[in-house]
Amino acid sequence: MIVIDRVRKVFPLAGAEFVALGDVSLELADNEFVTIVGPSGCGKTTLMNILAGLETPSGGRALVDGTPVAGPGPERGVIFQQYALFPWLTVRKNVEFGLRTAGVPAARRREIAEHFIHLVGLDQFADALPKMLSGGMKQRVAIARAYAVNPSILLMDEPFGAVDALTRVRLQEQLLDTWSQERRTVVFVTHDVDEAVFLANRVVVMAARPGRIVEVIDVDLPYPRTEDIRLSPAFATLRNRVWGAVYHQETPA
Amino acid sequence: MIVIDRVRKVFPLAGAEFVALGDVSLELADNEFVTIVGPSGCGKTTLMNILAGLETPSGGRALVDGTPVAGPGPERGVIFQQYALFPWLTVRKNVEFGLRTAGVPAARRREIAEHFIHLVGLDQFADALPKMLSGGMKQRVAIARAYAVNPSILLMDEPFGAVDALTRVRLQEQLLDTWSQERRTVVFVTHDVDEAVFLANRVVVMAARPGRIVEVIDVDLPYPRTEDIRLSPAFATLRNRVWGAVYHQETPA
Amino acid sequence: DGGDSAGSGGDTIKVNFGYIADYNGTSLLAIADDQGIWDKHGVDVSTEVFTNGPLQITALGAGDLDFGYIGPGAVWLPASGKAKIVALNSLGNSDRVIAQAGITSLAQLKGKKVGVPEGTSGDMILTLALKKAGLSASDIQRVPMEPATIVSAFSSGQIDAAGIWYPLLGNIKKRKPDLVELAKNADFADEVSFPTEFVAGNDVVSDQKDKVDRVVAALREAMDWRAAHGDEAIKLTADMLHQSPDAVAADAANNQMLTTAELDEYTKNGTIDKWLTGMGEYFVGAGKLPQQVDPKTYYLGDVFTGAANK
Amino acid sequence: MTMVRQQPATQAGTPQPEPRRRRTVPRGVLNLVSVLLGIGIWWLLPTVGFHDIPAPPEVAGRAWELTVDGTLGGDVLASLLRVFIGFVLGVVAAVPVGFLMGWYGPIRGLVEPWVQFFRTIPPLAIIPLAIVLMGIGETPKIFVIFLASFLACVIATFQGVVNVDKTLINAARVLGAKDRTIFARVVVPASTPFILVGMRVGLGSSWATLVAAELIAAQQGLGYRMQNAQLYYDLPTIFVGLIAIGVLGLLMDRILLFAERHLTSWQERR
Amino acid sequence: MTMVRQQPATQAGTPQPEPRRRRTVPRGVLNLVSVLLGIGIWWLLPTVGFHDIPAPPEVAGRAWELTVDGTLGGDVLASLLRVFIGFVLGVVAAVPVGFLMGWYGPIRGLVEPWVQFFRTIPPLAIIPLAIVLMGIGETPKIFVIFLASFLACVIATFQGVVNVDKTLINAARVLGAKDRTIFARVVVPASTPFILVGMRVGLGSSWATLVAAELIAAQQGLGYRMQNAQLYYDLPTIFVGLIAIGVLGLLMDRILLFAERHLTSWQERR
Ligand SMILES: Nc1ncnc2c1ncn2[C@@H]1O[C@H](COP(=O)(O)OP(=O)(O)OP(=O)(O)O)[C@@H](O)[C@H]1O
Ligand SMILES: Nc1ncnc2c1ncn2[C@@H]1O[C@H](COP(=O)(O)OP(=O)(O)OP(=O)(O)O)[C@@H](O)[C@H]1O
Ligand SMILES: [Mg+2]
Ligand SMILES: [Mg+2]
Repeated sequence: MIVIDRVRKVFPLAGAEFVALGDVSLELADNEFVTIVGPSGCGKTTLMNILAGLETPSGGRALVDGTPVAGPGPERGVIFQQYALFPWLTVRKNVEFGLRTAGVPAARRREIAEHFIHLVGLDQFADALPKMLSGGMKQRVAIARAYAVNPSILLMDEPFGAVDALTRVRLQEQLLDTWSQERRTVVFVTHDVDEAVFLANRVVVMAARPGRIVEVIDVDLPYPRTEDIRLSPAFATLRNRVWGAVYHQETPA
Repeated sequence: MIVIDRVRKVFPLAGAEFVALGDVSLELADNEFVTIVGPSGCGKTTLMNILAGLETPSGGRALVDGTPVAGPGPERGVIFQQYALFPWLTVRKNVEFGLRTAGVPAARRREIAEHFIHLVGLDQFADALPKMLSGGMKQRVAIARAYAVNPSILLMDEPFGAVDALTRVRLQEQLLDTWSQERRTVVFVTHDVDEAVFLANRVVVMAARPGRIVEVIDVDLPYPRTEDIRLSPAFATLRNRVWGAVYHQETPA
Repeated sequence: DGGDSAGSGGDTIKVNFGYIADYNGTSLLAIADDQGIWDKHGVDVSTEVFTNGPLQITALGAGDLDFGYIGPGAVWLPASGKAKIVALNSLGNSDRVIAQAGITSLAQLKGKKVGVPEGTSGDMILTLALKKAGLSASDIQRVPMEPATIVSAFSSGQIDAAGIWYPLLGNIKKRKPDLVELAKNADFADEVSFPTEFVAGNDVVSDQKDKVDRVVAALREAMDWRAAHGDEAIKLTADMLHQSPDAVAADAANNQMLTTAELDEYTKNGTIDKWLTGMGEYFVGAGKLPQQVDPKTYYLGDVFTGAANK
Repeated sequence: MTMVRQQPATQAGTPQPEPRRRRTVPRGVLNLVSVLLGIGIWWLLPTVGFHDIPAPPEVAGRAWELTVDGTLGGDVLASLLRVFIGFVLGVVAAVPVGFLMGWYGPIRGLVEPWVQFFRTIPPLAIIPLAIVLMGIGETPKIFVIFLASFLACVIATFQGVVNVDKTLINAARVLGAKDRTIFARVVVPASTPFILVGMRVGLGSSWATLVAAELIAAQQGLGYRMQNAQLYYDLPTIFVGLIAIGVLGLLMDRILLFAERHLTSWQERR
Repeated sequence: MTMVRQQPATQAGTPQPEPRRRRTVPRGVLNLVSVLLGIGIWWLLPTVGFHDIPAPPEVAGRAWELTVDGTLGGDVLASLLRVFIGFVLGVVAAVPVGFLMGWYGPIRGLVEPWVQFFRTIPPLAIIPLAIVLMGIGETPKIFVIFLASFLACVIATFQGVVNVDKTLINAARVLGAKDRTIFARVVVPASTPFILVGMRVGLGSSWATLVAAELIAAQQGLGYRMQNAQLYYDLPTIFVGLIAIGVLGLLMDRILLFAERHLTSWQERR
């Protein structure tokens, strides 16, 4: 269980203070799949970083299973908005990185890495360096790397932003598959309202200036989510509700 | 007029050769708006780089107005897939960079920069450094920077990929607005099929392994493109045609 | 560590001996080694080459060397108690005050740029020469320089005069054959001599008398051999230094090698004390010694002459 | 052990962390502690067998004498001037040369062997040549110091230029920038961290070369004073010189760091 | 002027360019040209007034003599060994120390003043102290060289650590890496370019310090040979020494560069 309790985050900006997050509160049950949508700059990444333990709140606190987040840990996997691959390691070694720190023996490591590299469709590039990959391919390596350590909480910051629509659909389905098989908590940031609804138990809608949660929308569609569900009227209704919540805010700037 | 004449691009990969582009040919009339769609890793960025003069083809040639591309130039503006902001310059200075190299006087420079910073909704962050911006905000700075030099050819590599849906729509409309007023040639890579159809005169559909053009689809919808057009059956037809062209290829991997 | 592995009697004693790679500093060591003199006196000498005296004094103090060799410029170090002189070796005759052509007397050095390798015998002879000409140190522009630097500076006309010595002076002469020698060691024979000497560490002298005796005896024997075999001594030294015999011969020609007979005589009749006192005076004047020191406290004349019977 | 690094942040250039410093002791205090510790050890040395080493009070006394009679002030001024001029000239020359080497292959091919060659040559060996070429005034002294700082800095700058993110250079080029602009407005800022390494190392070398430089006919200066003192085995004066050089070097280094912090505030640093 | 840099590429880490080299002359040839040019200038020097400088044939002759009688070989071996050991020890010590300084604030606070202080102290001044502390064997010689390479390298490593992209460190931390792993598997590879600068500069300093190191009762070695030759103003031998040092330094630098190219092939370099 994740508890976000009146979390504030203030950055100094041009001499003044910029409130990136103003008293955000949210509770996530174990094994929930929550998506976060909101306009650019509303604090989504900041919130993810606080949950990951990479940033400390200026006020309030974030608790995971009752203990305050004090730093990052392998039980909370993170997919960064900008991939953060290790440029000196091949795709395979990147994916194996977390397994090595966890002390997984070499043979097993390789096996796991193969599996996830295949999952994201990069078999042919297993021994390529990041500099040889396209934008979308890099993003997929980052996904495989985070999946490989099998974290119980997965924090994903626009993970499918740079891949094409078909790959995206495939990745969505894979993610839901694994999630339903080995239950874990997923927090998933996206700009795509359809994606947000399609994946989530709940959609968290944020707004900017100050960064805050304006609405939390329950998605009571059944799993597994199929193409049929995507085309259903219930989906359309939810989709429109989320859209409305995001974009019929007073627009900033 | 841009002529891409049997352009090939081969990279060494794991001892063998990887054909990123295999004999791609295409002609773009002046003032055309062409969008490129295709699966991740099919060579879109590589093609853009060749047009920009940042990469040389392994075979064939790229001509702009009859002369082979020999290097980059300010008449061909580029928005990079990964932004490439100068981290030591503020948003304003980033936007002014191209104007300075063009020798625009300071006052005029500032005026132009203000205008484009406003256009992408970053007024409040004009004096912020890139490290203080969110992913979507950085992408918008890159857009403003490319617009500011007013290039006659604009090469945009997934320029709206990191911004939220509403901002995206606004940016699309702005882009079409300026394009119709001051005509220029635009080459625009996107993963979003809707976006590809909504913006383009022609949609170029690429496929991977080897990177190639599989279809070029004319979009004979009138400009200005409005929300009505987006909802029209003609749009839906085109959209489905593009989707089909992209995704009913034999899928790689 | 110092060679305190010494037994007495027939055991061989290990000795660490520092030297400088010129004829003065090397010849005796080369001879003793070649002629088996070390072995004869039951010492196993390993030689360590140094480029100057003060570093050897440091090493003596640290116990890394037992003996060393110093030139006249460093005599103030034993005088101030850092080491003991166990034997004199030669009298330097190679120092000169030189000037560019056109300068004909010491008095004309007034206001001129004069290169000085500070703390060396070149410095000494210049100081003495100036004193003789009635000039003070501030009457000239003293330009402190490394010895080798003086060669290039003088040759290229950057300085007007210098206190310098052979063999370096030989190199200058090749380029400036018309240079003038304004003063030489012999000019000050009755005031100051320029002896080179062998020194021993204070601890060695106080704790390992046997070692000192053997080494001094060996040096004496080598001195006698050197006196008797001038050319061969030069050849042996040249071999040890990997130098051409010509260069070493030129070096040797500018120095007066002392014999044991002379040294015993000079020790007895006080000549050596007089030399050392003269130098002490100079050093006091130059500010290196706070006050005059009695040579008896640092020159072990008894040990030197006493070793004759061993 | 308190970790400063704990203050974590986020992706390449997204939010900047508010420091989560659990730092209990400020840096300055630690520096002071460290210096005091060092003096303590020094004080102990003579008592544990290193009788040659003068104790701090003796050195302080000598420093006082030298200060009162004006020698130290003159020496400091003379040396500081030489090092400053030589160092600054070295840096100013190294940055463009390093850039040219990193940028234009032929220049690199022509210049690099010589830079590498001269780097390995001890300043002492250059002095006779410097005297022949430049006389015995200030020029050769400053030249030797210049060389030391230049050679350290040029390699660092070169490496910095080679390591500049190509993306940024491409971004500048598509915005119409030509080589000169790219140099001044992209390469120099982007390689500041490298240039700074070069400057810091070069500053050290400059001071370390001072003694050699002042072998060239110096009338005053800390290096000259130390050398002179060495002849006289005057260890307290040598220590005064060493400490003066150390302190001056440290001060200049702090100024460099201060300047750097302002020049590279755009970086996300730890 | 042909520009090697012309070979442009693309975004941070996307396609790697196939070089668009209009390079007509390969690097090696340019190096050779440059060296020949240098020798030519050297040959001219004695004829335009620098009569002191021995001409190349004279130096070559001396080099031949020294080679034949085995002196040069022995000297080269002795010096190479000293420099190699001192240099390697210096680098090996500098990398972890630089890391600790960059990573743990308190260590930085404690160590930095001393690193800076010792950097400014000329090796010549350290020698008496080294003799007192370590005698006159190989230890003090290697120590002086060690110090030179350590001090250059530690600053570079430190700066490298401070400049490592925070994103990568964060990525490692969320993958469960602790400080030790982060050091070995993120910080070291990421700061390789900086460490390399330190190593190259340190290598130069090591050789440049050799002459000073071999003041300490060396029986052979290039620095010793040069010093000795100075007593007789034997310039050909001095030049043989200088050139030998220069060439050895250059060779070691090439080896370094070669190693580096393999270690940092992951980088997009220009
Ligand atoms: N170091 C900083 N200094 C000042 N402002 C900052 C800093 N870091 C982040 N911000 C601000 O905090 C706000 C939230 O940033 P964040 O990255 O969380 O946005 P986001 O919701 O992830 O946006 P996007 O969808 O564009 O990625 C932004 O307005 C950003 O400018
Ligand atoms: N330096 C390189 N070495 C080997 N292969 C490379 C290199 N650079 C690019 N490639 C390959 O070329 C192909 C095309 O890359 P490109 O970046 O053009 O793809 P893209 O269409 O832009 O993909 P995306 O939509 O993911 O950005 C990819 O498969 C990539 O792996
Ligand atoms: Mg974000
Ligand atoms: Mg791409």
